[in-house]
Amino acid sequence: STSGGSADVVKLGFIGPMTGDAAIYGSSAEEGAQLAVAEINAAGGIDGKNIELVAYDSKADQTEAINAYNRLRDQDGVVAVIGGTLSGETLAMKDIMVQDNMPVLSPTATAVEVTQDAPNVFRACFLDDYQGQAAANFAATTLGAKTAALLIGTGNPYSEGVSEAFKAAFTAKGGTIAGSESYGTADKDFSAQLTKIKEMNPDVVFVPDYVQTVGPILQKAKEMGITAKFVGADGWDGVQEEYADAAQGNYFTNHYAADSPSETVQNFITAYKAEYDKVPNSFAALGYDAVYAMVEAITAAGSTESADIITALKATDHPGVTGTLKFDEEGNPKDKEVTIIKIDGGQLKYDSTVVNK
Amino acid sequence: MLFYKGGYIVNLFLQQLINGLNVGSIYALIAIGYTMVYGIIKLINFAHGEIMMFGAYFAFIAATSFHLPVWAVLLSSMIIMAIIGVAIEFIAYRPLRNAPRLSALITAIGVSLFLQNLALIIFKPDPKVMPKIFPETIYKLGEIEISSTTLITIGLSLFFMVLLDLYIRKTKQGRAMRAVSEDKDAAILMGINVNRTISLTFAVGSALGALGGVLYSVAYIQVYPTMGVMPGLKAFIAAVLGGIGIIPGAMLGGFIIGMVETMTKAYLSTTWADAIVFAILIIVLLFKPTGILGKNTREKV
Amino acid sequence: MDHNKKKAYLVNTIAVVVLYLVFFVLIQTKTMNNYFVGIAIMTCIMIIMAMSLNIVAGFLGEMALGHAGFMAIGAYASASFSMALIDSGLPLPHLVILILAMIVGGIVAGVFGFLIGTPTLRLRGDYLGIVTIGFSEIIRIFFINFGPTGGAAGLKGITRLVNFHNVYWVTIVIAFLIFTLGRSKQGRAIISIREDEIASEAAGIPTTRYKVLAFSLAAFFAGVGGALYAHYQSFLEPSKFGFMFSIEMFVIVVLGGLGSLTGSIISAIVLTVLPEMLRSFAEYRLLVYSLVLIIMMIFRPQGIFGRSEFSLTAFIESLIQRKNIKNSIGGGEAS
Amino acid sequence: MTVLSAKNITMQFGGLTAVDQFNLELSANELVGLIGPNGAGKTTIFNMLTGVYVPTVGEIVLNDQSIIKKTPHEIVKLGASRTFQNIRLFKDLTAVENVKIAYHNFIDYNMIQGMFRTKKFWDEEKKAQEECMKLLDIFDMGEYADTLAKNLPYGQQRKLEIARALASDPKVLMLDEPAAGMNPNETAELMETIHFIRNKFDITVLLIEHDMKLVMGICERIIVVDYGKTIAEGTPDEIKNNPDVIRAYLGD
Amino acid sequence: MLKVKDLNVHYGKIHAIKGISFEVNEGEIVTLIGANGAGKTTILQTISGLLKPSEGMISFEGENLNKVPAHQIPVMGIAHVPEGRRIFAEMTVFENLQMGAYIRKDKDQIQEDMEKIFLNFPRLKERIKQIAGTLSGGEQQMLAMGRALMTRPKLILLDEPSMGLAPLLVDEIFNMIQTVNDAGTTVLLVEQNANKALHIANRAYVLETGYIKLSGNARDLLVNPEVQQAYLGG
Ligand SMILES: Nc1ncnc2c1ncn2[C@@H]1O[C@H](COP(=O)(O)OP(=O)(O)OP(=O)(O)O)[C@@H](O)[C@H]1O
Ligand SMILES: Nc1ncnc2c1ncn2[C@@H]1O[C@H](COP(=O)(O)OP(=O)(O)OP(=O)(O)O)[C@@H](O)[C@H]1O
Ligand SMILES: [Mg+2]
Ligand SMILES: [Mg+2]
Repeated sequence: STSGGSADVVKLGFIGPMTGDAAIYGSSAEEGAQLAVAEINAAGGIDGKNIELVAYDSKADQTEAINAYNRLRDQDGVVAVIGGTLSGETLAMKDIMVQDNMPVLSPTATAVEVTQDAPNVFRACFLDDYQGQAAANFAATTLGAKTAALLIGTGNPYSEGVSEAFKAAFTAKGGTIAGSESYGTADKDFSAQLTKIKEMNPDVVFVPDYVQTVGPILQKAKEMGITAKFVGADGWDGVQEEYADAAQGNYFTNHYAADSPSETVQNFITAYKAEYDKVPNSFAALGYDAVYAMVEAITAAGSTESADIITALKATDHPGVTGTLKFDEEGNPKDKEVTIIKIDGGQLKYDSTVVNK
Repeated sequence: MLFYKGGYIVNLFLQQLINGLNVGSIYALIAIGYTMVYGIIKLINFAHGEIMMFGAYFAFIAATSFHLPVWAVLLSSMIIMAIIGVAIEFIAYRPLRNAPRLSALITAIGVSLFLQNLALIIFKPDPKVMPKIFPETIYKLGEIEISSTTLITIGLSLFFMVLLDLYIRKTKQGRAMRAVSEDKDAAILMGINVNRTISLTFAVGSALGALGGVLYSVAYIQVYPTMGVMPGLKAFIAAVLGGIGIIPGAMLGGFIIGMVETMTKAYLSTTWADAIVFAILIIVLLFKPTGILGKNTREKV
Repeated sequence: MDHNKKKAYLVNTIAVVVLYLVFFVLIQTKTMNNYFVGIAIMTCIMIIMAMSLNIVAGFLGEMALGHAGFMAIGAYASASFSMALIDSGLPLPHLVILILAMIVGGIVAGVFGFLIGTPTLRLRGDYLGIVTIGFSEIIRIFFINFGPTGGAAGLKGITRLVNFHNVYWVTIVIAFLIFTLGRSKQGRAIISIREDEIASEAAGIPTTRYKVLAFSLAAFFAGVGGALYAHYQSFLEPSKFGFMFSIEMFVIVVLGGLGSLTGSIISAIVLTVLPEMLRSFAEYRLLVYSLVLIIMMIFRPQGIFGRSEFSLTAFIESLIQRKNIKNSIGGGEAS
Repeated sequence: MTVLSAKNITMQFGGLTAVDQFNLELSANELVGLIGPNGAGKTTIFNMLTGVYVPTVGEIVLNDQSIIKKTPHEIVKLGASRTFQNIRLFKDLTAVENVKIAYHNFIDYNMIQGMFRTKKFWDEEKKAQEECMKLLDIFDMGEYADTLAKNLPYGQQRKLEIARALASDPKVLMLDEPAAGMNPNETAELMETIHFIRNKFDITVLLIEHDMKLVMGICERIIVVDYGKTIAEGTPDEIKNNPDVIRAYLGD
Repeated sequence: MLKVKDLNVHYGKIHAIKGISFEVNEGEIVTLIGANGAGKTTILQTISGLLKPSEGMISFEGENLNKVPAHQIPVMGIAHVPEGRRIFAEMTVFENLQMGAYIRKDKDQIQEDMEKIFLNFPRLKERIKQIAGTLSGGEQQMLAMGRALMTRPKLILLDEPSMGLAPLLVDEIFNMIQTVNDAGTTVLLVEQNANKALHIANRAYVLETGYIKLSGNARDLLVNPEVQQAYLGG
């Protein structure tokens, strides 16, 4: 396919929602990605060539995503794409991406099908079921929970996917699902559901969703005096900032621990705070890692030809913020560790590590 | 045991009832803004949800950056949004006063999109967490718990609704609003300043929208650029359900939508809650084609 | 067919063919890359959606804010159909599958239009508007919760059958049919309801029947549009068919001029291409887009063409005439 | 022969009885006037006769068929059509289109034939155009055929409404204040036209009018209503001198 | 009292009033007659500020009306009974009359005036609680008159007040106009019913498509052959 841009820049594409309801996911991932690009350029780019990240808004809309992708390919001549950010938009673009054999590394699209039958499509995040399983194991084993309630965002494949896996793994461990409640994507009022959950009185409540939904849920739960432990997934990253009190003492599965001694992690957090004046969430971290991994592959390939980059991506072994990024044959991260984080006093504290086998 | 079970079911129901009242009162406040503007210029002011959103942002700024007391937070947000509401009418709707109705509707959609994306650029997409501006206590009535925020939300909403209703029915300006809403030229012939009356309507409607926005963001603790979309749509539905253009209708509609929503989530299905709300709306309209309080005035031929 | 009409048909046919040839050459020579072809395909689909919505919004004069719902039904129905058909292994050419899928999508959507329209069309104006929003939201929520079509995660693996060539001709055919509908006895009956429903009844028009007819026809063509969309995107997500999408179509129709099909076409082109042109504005894109919308409405409240149609023949004639005038003036000077 | 009859029709709006056990019998080819004070219930009677309102009680028979609970368009098909007190034209359509819409039932092609422009479509449309133009010509409105209804002078609008009502080929034509807003000259012309169409189309005409010159000038029989009830009936001369009518309606 | 000078009014490109001058003196009844579309309504609407003149001046009691915002004109003492009545259809009869008194602050006299109006139009009193939109045409016309009188005008503009009224009521309306005038209100009357109008008017202007064609003493015009031919039906 097209080889990239003018002689002295290598263009990478980025696609994610930056307006509308899902704007926060796309912009966070883009911020992480732009940070990585800036760092790489400051360190000399790819063999002296600067990288440029051309980012387009998908509005979380499949048509927009396809148009954005076509434009990246035909107008901007990007050599590889970081994206899409959401599963839906990524699936919408997937067929064309496969046809083009475009090197694609999605930072955050968790749906199983994203990488299936797509040798050129990779992802940096773990799959929904992977996390759900880890969270269930943690709840059943470490927390010793016998009953769990689920609160699921319907219409949100991420929340549904993780919950599904949690349910299966938790029952497999001998636990009981006391009940599951759900809410729609735009819902802000959770009192009805939480009132019911309170009456179920479970040991843990599993709420796999993003901070802006989880925060109010935790807040409301606290107000209502629900005492069960809440457990969540990587979408919780950032919850310690604005919802410290409400989230106090709860747990979630994540890609990394902010208090990890790892230099990569600490550098990322410091740099991100310096640049954007806020703490990074998991989208930012994954966007950041995705760019590094992609650039590493391009550098390793020594070429901007799609086939070469893809071959190089297959051999990636990148020690990133979110753990070591290696891909299996599908293009999914291999043996990624799941870190359990506890929220404590407004801080994210490393609790334990789970590896699903 | 059986008795206990019964009491528990009743308590759960009462708790849900309060939840419903809480949402409902906010929908009602926002719905009033829709209905007032509709009543007077027959425009579905799509930007009303965004007025509410900006109201919440101003309250957020007033509370976090200026540390104003509660009453000042509410008042400043209401006043600023009243001014902005009037400005929107002046810039975007007034030029279209005599244009086909649907053109003004499109402009309203444009204004809504504009404000939403303006907020996105100014405030960024990250939700801000609204501080608890009301003193927080939890009251217990037996097994039922009500937070002071809920009580204040319901109380404030009701207070302003009653105030508004009196204003419209008992004052001269209120009657002028009704006259303008029916026939602008005839209103002029009665000596009514139509432009001022319309501006006043936007001011009042927007201020109530802002209040709704603040209460909403306090109840659901977040402020973000798209926060007006869903409550805006729900409040619009509420206004139609009650009979659009009729203020008590908007209040009634707001409470009904809030209640139905909460109760379907509680007892029927959370995934289908919105669908059920819409289904109820449709069924009601099929039997009362102009809303619950709407007068079924057939055109005289 | 009188002489003028014959001439108009001929001129328009020539224009349509010439336009196609231009695209054909541009695409074949790769002057127009896939990005532009993609936009052109989406534009055609939006033209179909806008024209079909115009049957209800423009001809019938009702505020229909749930067109995305019918599109969703057409898209899902046709996709399920084509997937099953391809799975069955019948060796049908792609074009035949696409045509069958469009018919299925159209008919299923049309039936729903009929079922929804029959009880609701006694409502008027804004009340009808909100009920159409309601139905389309219910449809969307249904697809979110409906497992067999993939639920919220979407329906994957639809064969891509749509390309510029077939979508162009389908658009032309639909444009022709809706245009001729508007200028037939049935179209006149529908339009008379818009003008004055009571007078229409009094003139002997069975208004209820024609309202339902208009509604079902609009739904039918929306279903065809949905089918094209499904077989272009090859993936369907319920979230696509939300309230805002319906609004977007409605905006196109009003901006083009209620009741003007050529207006719908121009407006669909502008409003599909404009956001793409604005892509480099990044986060300011929608801000600019909304401003354009407001300004266009303020300066042209009746829409681009109002209720009238752009006439190619008249346009050409006026061009020729202007030339003649110029010529005669020129001639005058010379003599 | 009776074409249209109403027996004891009553219309109540809430507590108000607008029409109270009203009876009517129209024979073929009659020209009858319906007069009475404002608010007497004349328009309401028309509304019941044409299916806009369903009488609270009573029976209406048109051409030997009960039309109670029939919709207005069904009644049109059965042979009764009307004009409105406040003109209700299709304002944004041309004069000839206005007429063609009412000619609807005589145009014979289905939607598919129309959309695909079959020969049948062209033939039928040609016929419709010719017939509707003929009607307009009767009213001397041929030159206005392609003028939008809203741009027509007021008097022409009133005439167009009558032409439209005639396009559905009625047996009974009901005119609600056809001369309202016309000046004496226009009114005089209208009187002739009404006479002419009654004879030409061989129809029954029932008209409401406050212009006594017109009513007394062309009606063969006059019915006077007040408070929803018939208070007098007879020839123009009888009505003119009826003391009840003078007191309630005509004044001296 | 009212002076109109060189008035020109346009609707977009349509030149509806093409340089008209006339005046109404205090205590007079002046009538404008003319065919449909002559511009009678347009003139009245321009006087009451609903339309803006493109040229020319209107002054009332020496004050230039061009500069007065439309809603102030009733305050100055001009009331307008518009063509097509334009009552507030969704309000009751009572509320309509109340709206008429919008600019007034003298509560007691408002009540008194209302009683006076009921005396003239007993039908209105019967229907005091009825929603105005459901009144019959004639009843609506009475209401529109009553509503305008509630402003206690010095000058009342009447646009075809007899349109659609029963003969008896037409007489009543004209009597009423006379009564109103006798009570000191100046009247500018627009009528199709030229015959009746000329009978009660002091002076008249005959309009033809935007121009004043004839003017003069009402009695003279009644016998003017040209007027008789065109407006009085021969
Ligand atoms: N829809 C309605 N609701 C309530 N009252 C009504 C309605 N329609 C008519 N009326 C009342 O019924 C009575 C008869 O009205 P109608 O319009 O039939 O009078 P009319 O004889 O045609 O008078 P006009 O000559 O003034 O037109 C009136 O008093 C009117 O107020
Ligand atoms: N809103 C409008 N837009 C465009 N033209 C108008 C408008 N109103 C009136 N006209 C035109 O202005 C001219 C004068 O109209 P106007 O209504 O003043 O006449 P009129 O003398 O009151 O007639 P009528 O006896 O029918 O009430 C007419 O030619 C009319 O077509
Ligand atoms: Mg009548
Ligand atoms: Mg007039």
